[in-house]
Amino acid sequence: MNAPANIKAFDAKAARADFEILSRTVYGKPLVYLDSGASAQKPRVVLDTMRDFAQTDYANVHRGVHYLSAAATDRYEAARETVAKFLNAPSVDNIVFTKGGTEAINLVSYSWLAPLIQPGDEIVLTVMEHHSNIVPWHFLRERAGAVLKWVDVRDDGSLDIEALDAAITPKTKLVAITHMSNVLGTITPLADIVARAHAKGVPVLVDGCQGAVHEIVDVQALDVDFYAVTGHKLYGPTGIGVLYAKKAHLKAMRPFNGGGEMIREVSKDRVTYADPPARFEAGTPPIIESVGLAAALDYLSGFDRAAVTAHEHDLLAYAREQVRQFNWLRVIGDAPGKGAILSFEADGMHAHDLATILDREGVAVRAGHHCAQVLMERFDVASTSRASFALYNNRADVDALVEGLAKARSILI
Amino acid sequence: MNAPANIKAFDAKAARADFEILSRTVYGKPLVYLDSGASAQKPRVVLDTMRDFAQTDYANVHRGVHYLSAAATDRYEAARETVAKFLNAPSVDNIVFTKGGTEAINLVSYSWLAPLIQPGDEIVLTVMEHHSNIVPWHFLRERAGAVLKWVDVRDDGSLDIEALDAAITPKTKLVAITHMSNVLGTITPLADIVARAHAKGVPVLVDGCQGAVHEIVDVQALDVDFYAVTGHKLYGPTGIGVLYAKKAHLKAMRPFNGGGEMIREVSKDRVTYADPPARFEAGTPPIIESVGLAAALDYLSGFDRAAVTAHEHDLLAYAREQVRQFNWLRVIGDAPGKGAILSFEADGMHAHDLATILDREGVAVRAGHHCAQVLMERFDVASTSRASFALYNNRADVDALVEGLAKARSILI
Amino acid sequence: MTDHALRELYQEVILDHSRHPRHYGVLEGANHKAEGYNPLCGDKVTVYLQLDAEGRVADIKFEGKGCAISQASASMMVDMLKGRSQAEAEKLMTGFLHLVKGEDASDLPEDDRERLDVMGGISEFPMRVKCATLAWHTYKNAVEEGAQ
Amino acid sequence: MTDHALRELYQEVILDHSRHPRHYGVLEGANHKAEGYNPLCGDKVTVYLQLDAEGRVADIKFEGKGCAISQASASMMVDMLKGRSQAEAEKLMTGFLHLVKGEDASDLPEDDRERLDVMGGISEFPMRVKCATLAWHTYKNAVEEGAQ
Ligand SMILES: Cc1ncc(COP(=O)(O)O)c(C=O)c1O
Ligand SMILES: Cc1ncc(COP(=O)(O)O)c(C=O)c1O
Repeated sequence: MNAPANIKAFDAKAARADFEILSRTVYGKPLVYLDSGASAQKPRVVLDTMRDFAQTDYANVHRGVHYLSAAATDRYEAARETVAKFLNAPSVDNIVFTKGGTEAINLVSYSWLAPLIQPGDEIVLTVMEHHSNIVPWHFLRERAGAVLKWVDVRDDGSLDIEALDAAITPKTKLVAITHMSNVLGTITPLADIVARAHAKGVPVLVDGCQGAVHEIVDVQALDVDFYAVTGHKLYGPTGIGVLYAKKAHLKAMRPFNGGGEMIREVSKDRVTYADPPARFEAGTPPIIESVGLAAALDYLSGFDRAAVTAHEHDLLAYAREQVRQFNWLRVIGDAPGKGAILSFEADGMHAHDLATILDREGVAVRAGHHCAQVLMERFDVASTSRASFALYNNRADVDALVEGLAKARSILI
Repeated sequence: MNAPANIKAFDAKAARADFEILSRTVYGKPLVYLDSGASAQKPRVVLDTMRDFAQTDYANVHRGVHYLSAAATDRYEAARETVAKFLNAPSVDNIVFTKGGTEAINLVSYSWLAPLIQPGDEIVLTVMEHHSNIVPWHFLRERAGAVLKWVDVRDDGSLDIEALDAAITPKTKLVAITHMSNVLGTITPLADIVARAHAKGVPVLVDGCQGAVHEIVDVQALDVDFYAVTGHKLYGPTGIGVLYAKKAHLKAMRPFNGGGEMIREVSKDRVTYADPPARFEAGTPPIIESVGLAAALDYLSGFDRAAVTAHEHDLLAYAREQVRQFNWLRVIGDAPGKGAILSFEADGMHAHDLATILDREGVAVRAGHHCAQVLMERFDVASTSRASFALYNNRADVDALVEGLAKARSILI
Repeated sequence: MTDHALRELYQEVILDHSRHPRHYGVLEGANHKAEGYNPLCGDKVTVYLQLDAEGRVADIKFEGKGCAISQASASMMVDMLKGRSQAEAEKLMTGFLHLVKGEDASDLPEDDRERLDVMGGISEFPMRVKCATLAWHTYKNAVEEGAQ
Repeated sequence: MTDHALRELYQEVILDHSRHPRHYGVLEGANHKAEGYNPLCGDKVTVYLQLDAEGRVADIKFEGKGCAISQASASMMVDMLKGRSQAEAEKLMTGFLHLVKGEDASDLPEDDRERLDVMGGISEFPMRVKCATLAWHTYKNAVEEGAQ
């Protein structure tokens, strides 16, 4: 859809070789990296591009007349264009660079919603949100009297869309929902959610930090109002994220950080602000990171995305099937069509102990609450173990996980 | 003072060779980069370190039990230690990583001052501040009725400290002042300023975005309350900055961005926050950038800093002397002891046209208001041209500048 | 070669316009007006227009300060727009925008092309194109949204 | 070797303590109390203390949930602290902290060292040291700031 003209067929084995770190060992065992949900590894082309840029065309962006400044500005703005295409945004002016997904959501909270909120106004969110899509709204509760309305998920982790619909009232100012749960893997039916919310005149903010990695995103087709993305999970660098927003919202938003680049004129007793997106990009932006993010998106978009998704789903299905043999293991999150994340609990084995044992086998999984304590409460667990799959994983990784689980059992029980 | 045990003598020629980009040409002419005040170039070791880290030890930080997560966390926290040493902070807990210098100042504004401010409360700042140390305070004027009190500079660009003292009243909540002006090069007498402000019970925030590059900073000796630093001017990567703050202030500050890592516990109707500095580092931080920043600080601290400063001062003095031959050129900022920045205006030549002509000679200077419009107004100019010097510049760079100026004159007049 | 491009950019006609801008100042009786701002250099320009009943540019003046390119471009613009119909002005502007971007401007009338030709050198300086187009965009704003 | 370290970490004594923690539950009549929290794993522990007039640990219990390491460490701690004077407890804690970090713990009384020895395997797992020390830090908090 938005992909470059020459899409490569996806060759998982070849792709894996693009990631230098995956050939390393830990404790003498080959690294089996199943923590891409926390952060993805970076292909060589991303690191090369950042370094080449820094060594040939680097300077601060905007307002410089000299060659390097123009070259760097071109690269920075070209990155904005790449992001706009990746999300199918109508224009580059819909794209604000932030320092990460978390800041993208906070930007909406501080600049769009905070000035609107009245005590008693409601924000609808789900119990499977990441803390990054919870705490900014808690701030509005604490500071401005907003009311948080929580929508439950079903026991299989799927969204109860009727419950969501019912939660939207005339007092609702925003629906804030994840595209893909970082614990359950659940993919939410965004088009349907947006249609229902819009029918009641309520805008929708989507936390796309996981979703944009695993799904093809078309913000226009989905008609979402806000879509937040983080770079480092998308095979890109740390220190950068993106907020997509509709132009009318961006125009209505007041500035967030104040500083250089976001102003029009500053005097002793007056300040006027630049138009969006510059208004929200105070100070020197993540210039080198923008170039790295563009390289990462080009890398990802260079593949047949459907084939990447199919590959990840195959790994998930294979893993799901394998762990059925363990009657002491309970998978949390089995929603239809879910993305490639497998969370589970094991009888008598704390996630932490499990992760330590897996780690010594070279297998990196995540153990804990995954910044989703409300969801932990919903499933009545203190923590879970989580294996998350990326385009570079393979069935051998799953096998290593499964063997590690059996071994952990033998040690701990 | 805080420097590593083995300090190298500073060899400017050898140092220059550490910066790959400086051997490139533009328009067939050798690059003469005199825009380090906007952003410094990065030595090879910074780029190498970032890349090596990403290819060997990268994962998300904190809360992971696996090897890479621990390795990355160690590097991230070691970077905090490096920064603490660089500023001579009493502890790593005084160091908050931000996305840049601008965000560091905004953090103080949003989290420390905003909750305290009452209509009519005053913030004292100088006319030579960068917009990043102006606009956050304008926000408090617009949103909370704060009053901005402006301290003038003398015609030579030096601070009028008596005027500053006089501007501090019982209504003053903060003195916000630059360590080094990015236009005038003026270095402010911080210890004296802090003593006077503290004598009246007023905390001092220092914008150290330029100062930390050219001066040795000892936040304890200076007794400043807040000190803001940006990475990319310090030979480090973009996307990272630092706020140093005294512990009592950090403890009193409410959260800024909400999200992962900055919480203690989150439930549906309640949220508690982590202790500083984590409280102010919501979401995935600039991990790779922190490692790059540490490499940059190690690089800089590896030299005899006094020799670096002497080298930069020599370049400034040489340039200052050279341009005296141009009776059509007016230098703005001649304060005693100023840092290595030369701003000027040229009769009948707009800074922009000048910069274009210099650019074609390979000479990169900055033209414009330098995010300091209040200062432009003070000196009654619309814009200036600015040459700023870094450790890698040499006298040949100055010669190229001077020749370029003569040429511009011949073309434009 | 570099020198050639620079001399072409800052040729005498341009410098002359920038030093002695034509029709500079406030236009009394203007019925359209707009301000333009170039954040890149802090340049500002105000265009005052008097459009007659058919929309013809009965009179036009500008005010502002900025670099040689933006001043010269504004001065030449007012010089050339005076007396034009909206259709002619539109065509002139389109042609000008093509010219400074180094694109084909051959649909400009011969006469206009010859006069504007001195601005063609800007196409070699992409960072300065905005300086050259500031006055024109401000003119357009004055026509479309600047009724007083 | 890896296996050896793991088996050492999760040896039977530890697993037994974690499965059947000693002195688990609320201590009625406690005059000191503190809660500890390990953000790394979400583990929590509450330590209840009854200090007598001289500060001796007359009684002690704990409650909480967490990983095998933190549970076992808490269980062993209460087991060993009961009846100790503050000076003895202090010494025990210091020795324990040394032990789990792989540092010299030879100033611990022979007896104590032998009992604590099973926790020594943790020094091979730096990311888990916090799990092992949680209960001890909480105990210290209870003594110093937890008077009820
Ligand atoms: C669903 C979800 N939302 C938001 C975030 C926050 O992203 P970041 O930490 O990069 O700001 C994450 C990742 O941690 C996530 O998984
Ligand atoms: C004096 C001063 N303060 C603040 C800043 C802002 O730094 P940054 O743009 O990296 O946030 C700069 C640089 O632009 C500066 O020179």
